[in-house]
Amino acid sequence: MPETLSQLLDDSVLAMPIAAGLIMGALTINVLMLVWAERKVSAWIQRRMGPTEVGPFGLLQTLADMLKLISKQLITPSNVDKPLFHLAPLLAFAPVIAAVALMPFSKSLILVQNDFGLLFVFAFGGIAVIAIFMAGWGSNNKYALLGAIRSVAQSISYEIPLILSALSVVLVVNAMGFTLASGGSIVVANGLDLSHIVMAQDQHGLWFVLVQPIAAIIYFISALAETNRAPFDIPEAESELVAGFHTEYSGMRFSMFFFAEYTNMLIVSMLAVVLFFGGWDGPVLPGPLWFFLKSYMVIFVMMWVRWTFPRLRFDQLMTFCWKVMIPLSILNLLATAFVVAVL
Amino acid sequence: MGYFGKVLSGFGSLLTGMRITFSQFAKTFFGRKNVTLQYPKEQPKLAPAFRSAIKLIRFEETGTHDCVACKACERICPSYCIKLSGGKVEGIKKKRVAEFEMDFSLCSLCGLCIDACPTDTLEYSKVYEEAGYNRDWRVDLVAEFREYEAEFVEKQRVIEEKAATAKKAKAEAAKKAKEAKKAKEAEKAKEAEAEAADTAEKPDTAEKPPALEAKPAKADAPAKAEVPTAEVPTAEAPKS
Amino acid sequence: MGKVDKGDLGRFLPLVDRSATPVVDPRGAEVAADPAVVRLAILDDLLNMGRANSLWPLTFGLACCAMEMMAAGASKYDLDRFGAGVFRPSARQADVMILAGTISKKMAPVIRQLWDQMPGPKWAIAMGGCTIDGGPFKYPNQYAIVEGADKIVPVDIYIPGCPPRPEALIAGFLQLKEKIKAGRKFNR
Amino acid sequence: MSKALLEVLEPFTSSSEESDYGATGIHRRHTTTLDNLARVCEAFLGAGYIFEMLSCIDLREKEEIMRLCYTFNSLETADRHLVHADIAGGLEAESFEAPSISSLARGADWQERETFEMYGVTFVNHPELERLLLPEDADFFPLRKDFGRIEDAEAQDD
Amino acid sequence: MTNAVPPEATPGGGDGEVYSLNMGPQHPSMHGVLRLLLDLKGEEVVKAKPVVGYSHRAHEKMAENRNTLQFLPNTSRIDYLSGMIYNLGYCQAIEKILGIEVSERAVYIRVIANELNRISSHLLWFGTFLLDLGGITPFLYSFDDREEILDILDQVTGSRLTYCYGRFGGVTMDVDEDFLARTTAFLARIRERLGMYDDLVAKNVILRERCINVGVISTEMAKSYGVTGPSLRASGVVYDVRRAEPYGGYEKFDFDVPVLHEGDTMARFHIRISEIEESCKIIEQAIKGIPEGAILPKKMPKRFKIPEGEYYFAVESARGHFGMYIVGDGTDVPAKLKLRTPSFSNLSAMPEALAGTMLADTIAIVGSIDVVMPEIDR
Repeated sequence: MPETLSQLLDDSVLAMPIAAGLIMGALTINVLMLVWAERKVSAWIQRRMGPTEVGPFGLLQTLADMLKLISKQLITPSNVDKPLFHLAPLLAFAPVIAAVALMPFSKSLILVQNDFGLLFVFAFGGIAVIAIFMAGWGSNNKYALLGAIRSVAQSISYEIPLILSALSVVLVVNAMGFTLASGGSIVVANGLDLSHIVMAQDQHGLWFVLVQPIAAIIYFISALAETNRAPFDIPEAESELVAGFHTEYSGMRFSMFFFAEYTNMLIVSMLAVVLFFGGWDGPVLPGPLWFFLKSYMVIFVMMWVRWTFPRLRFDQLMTFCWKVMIPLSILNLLATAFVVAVL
Repeated sequence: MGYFGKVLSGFGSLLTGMRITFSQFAKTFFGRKNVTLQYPKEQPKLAPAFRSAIKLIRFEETGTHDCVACKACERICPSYCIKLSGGKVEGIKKKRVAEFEMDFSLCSLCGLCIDACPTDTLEYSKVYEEAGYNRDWRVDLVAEFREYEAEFVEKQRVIEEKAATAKKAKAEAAKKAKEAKKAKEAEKAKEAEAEAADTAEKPDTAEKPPALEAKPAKADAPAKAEVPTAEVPTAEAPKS
Repeated sequence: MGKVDKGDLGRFLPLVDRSATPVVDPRGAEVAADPAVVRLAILDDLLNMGRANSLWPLTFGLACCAMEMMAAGASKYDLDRFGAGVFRPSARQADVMILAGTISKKMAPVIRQLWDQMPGPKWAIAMGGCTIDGGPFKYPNQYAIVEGADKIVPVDIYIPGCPPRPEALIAGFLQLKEKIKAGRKFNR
Repeated sequence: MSKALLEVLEPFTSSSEESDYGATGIHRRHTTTLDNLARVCEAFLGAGYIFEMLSCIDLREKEEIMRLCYTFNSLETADRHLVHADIAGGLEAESFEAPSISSLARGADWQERETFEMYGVTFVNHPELERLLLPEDADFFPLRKDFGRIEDAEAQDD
Repeated sequence: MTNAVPPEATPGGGDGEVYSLNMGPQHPSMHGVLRLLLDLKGEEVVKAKPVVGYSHRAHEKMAENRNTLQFLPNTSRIDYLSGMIYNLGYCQAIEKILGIEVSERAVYIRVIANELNRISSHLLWFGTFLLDLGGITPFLYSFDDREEILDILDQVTGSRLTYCYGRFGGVTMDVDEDFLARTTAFLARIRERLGMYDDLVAKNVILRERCINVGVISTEMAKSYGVTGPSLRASGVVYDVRRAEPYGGYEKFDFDVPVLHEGDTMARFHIRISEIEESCKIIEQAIKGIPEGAILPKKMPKRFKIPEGEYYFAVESARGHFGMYIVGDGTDVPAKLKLRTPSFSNLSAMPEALAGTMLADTIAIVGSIDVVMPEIDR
């Protein structure tokens, strides 16, 4: 079994705090870059220039935003449900970090080696919904409440196609099995283990996006809905609900939601890379670099989709999920199961 | 098939949308060509007709403006943003404006004052990037002309005197010409009698009536009183 | 009569000598014209640097100047180059309130309420003649509009014009950045 | 101008005369009394005309009346009829009543609210006769001739 | 975001099911300062009550305090998106009343300027309509095209938005070859861009879902409320003031009035896009046929006295039938100037059109009506 980073640190007590610090640092830099990338990509798509004044190519723009948000006055509106209002940003922010710990950046570089990592990631994804609902309900603002109700309905209904499409990949992995480089023996692959999934693709040199194209598309679309992005950004629909569930949040609390949204986007694209685009395996470059490059490509596609499409209406969102996505993903799962059973 | 057809055609339309945005993205990112005018670095190319606050025109001949403080613009301005005062200047007949203040924060750039100005001395300035901490945007139009004012009055006085002397001279010339004409007529009259006297002896030389001497064309219309500059001899170039 | 056209874009020759007016920071810190007077701590400089470079305006157009504000945010005059392109709809996340357009008497309490809802260090830009002192709609006995935005909110930057060009709004933003950095010019 | 419309209109309008469209932009002008107003409006709407505009002229000084002006226009061929209805009442009369035609032409609903707010003409059985443009606490009628004149302000200044 | 609404201002509500939501005067898609008091049951709008007046600037009172010439700057600020149409419309009204002759060249220049202004207004509507539906990029593309029009008009009028280009009897500045060349180049560019917008937006399945049979305005309802302009033509009535009461030389150009019968948001969308095409056709004919000549009569009277009597003059603005009802009393100050603005009637049809729709549709429908607030509040 690949030694995890913690074994490298010979199980000293400091392992967990260091790992947490590493993740926080990496994520913060990632979010800074992602926000800058979003503004630059949107600028390039719209034939303009995006931030250029701050830092060499406007690279320090998000740093300036963060500095400003830190020093903003934290307003707590008067008749607000205080515990919910204050807890919501933290709850939105915390599970997101935990999910990153499970990601297999390379064969050996994995923070928490877990047999059913996939399940964990989906579980942490679910917590974010609670946070959004607390934020919406807590800030005693009709727009926020509407946004919260919408986000709960959307996240719950889009988790089903998400998980079903991931399941079809798990089925394929369990069927294929793979030989461990060292042991040489056929190991019963545990589809839920993220590193096993990537190893399966690595061994057979076959990315699952080719094996399961429909699952990949369904996964991508429901991932967009999970992270409240673009055609599905109904919870914080700018043109209808002013600013959706984070209408009443100012300063650092708002930036935590911002942080959570972009890290969610990162996790979902990392998972897509693990499930469909062969994790760390790539010809020349080292594992983690491939992993990040691929996830940034997925994030670019998410941004590209955001700046192209108008927003779906709420009931259309629901009908699209229940009438198109779920039947399609169930069909795909049955087809995979049938093919796997036959082989 | 209708169901899947609809889903597929819908998906197709999404893809065309993405193709278009990517082509725009490629034009900007790879083609290095965006539509942004980087304002602080590049100044915009303003049209000649661009309208900003009004200002007094500096004419070449006189080197200064030509406002006679007739308050036509103050009366016509719909937003009451022009306040000017001025009038007679000792030494010259022409009226001059002393104070011309215009509040640019009230001005709606309609241009009625420019049409109403009898001496066409107002025009739009080309100032477009004004921003400041202060609430007071009154613009003093006469500020740039103050130091030329004394010199202009001096030159104007000289011109008017010359014009006055020229008029006096012409008046005398006209008087002399009249006397000369009278004198000539008087001689002609005498010759006529003399001829009449000797024609009395030989009647055959038909008397040729003296060619009616063309009445000296009266000097052109008396110079218009109020704009003497029209007939001013070319003043030397103003040291602007 | 040929006219002498100096051709320079030039600046107004103001009746009131504006350069001498001290930059009065409504938040109490008397920042004299030359920045050397007040010695700000490094952290304050850094925070001001961050604030100056990420001014998020509130989406809040009143009338004609709002069209020029949208044009400033659009591709050709791209306000996002200065980090100010993120137009936040909710007052809680905005730093600058751009008052673009005529303020009617019915709108005044709403503007005051929005101003109070905005958090922390906040600034106001009065764009266009109507927000400076009534503009083309000011006449004696006018019953409908509030003549001047500083009757409602403490205004930091005044931009005259009817409507001012998007470049004037960008010039206003640059001037606001100078004010926030208290006139200190970092190596630009 | 369809002849049928004119016959229908005949009994309700006290006077109706031709007007040269080239100069005034109005084909025909009618005057009617307040209680015939509803029937005149029904006649026009019945003939396929639309209710175009309601305005009010403050003639309280000159002729002791407040004149309501309605225009109806046909969408197929340009045919604009101007209908006058006068409400008696001089400078000191404090209320002016007029029947509301918002039940017939829905477009009149807002125009009547605006006329009420600007001139003080209250429209009887109007669904919700409230202020439209002015702030809620405004208690003056701005477009009346005696309100907000420039000379009053200048009189106060100097 | 002013959701702290004084209780008495929100009608209904309180019986648990229906609650009232205040889409305040400051709202990203309320086109300036419109305020909608919505009674919602869940997401469905039970009753919508627009509250207007937040940008009431007393244009009509100012008209009674100024002489006819001094009212010129106000005209382009009533509806700043079709400022040129209003400004030149007011000039044409006074010329018709006083019988002032306008030279042929000035008529052609006015037609070109009007149609360019109409295209720029439709482009801005296209951008903000897409913004209301959540698509941000088309807003910036259409603004990019619109900037080109603003530069062309800026070259002749000197201002970008609130023009004061018209004078009684003509226009202030003449048009040169460069202006005509740039306009022709712009026509070619906008036609190619319309193709791109069609692919990017009109064929997009999400937009079609959001717009098809949403907010249907029937013909009777439109006629009863006095809705005019593209919204009326989308409900099946062929009424365009340029065709019904020809003014300012429009009878010289042949253009057809696009009409659709569905009356929903998608129909209004297609009507405006095809109107851009019609305006391009008019501009082309005008550029081809523009004669030489003066643009302003030599001698202008000092004061423009309006003779005794009542006059009505209508023009077709980008939003519909804009009528000026002028009552003259012999002096040069009009006794009464009523501005019959199209958005006023168009918006008055909203309470009936919005009842029973979803919250997201409310935004789409109000966006499709193309409302400009100062035009309503005057």
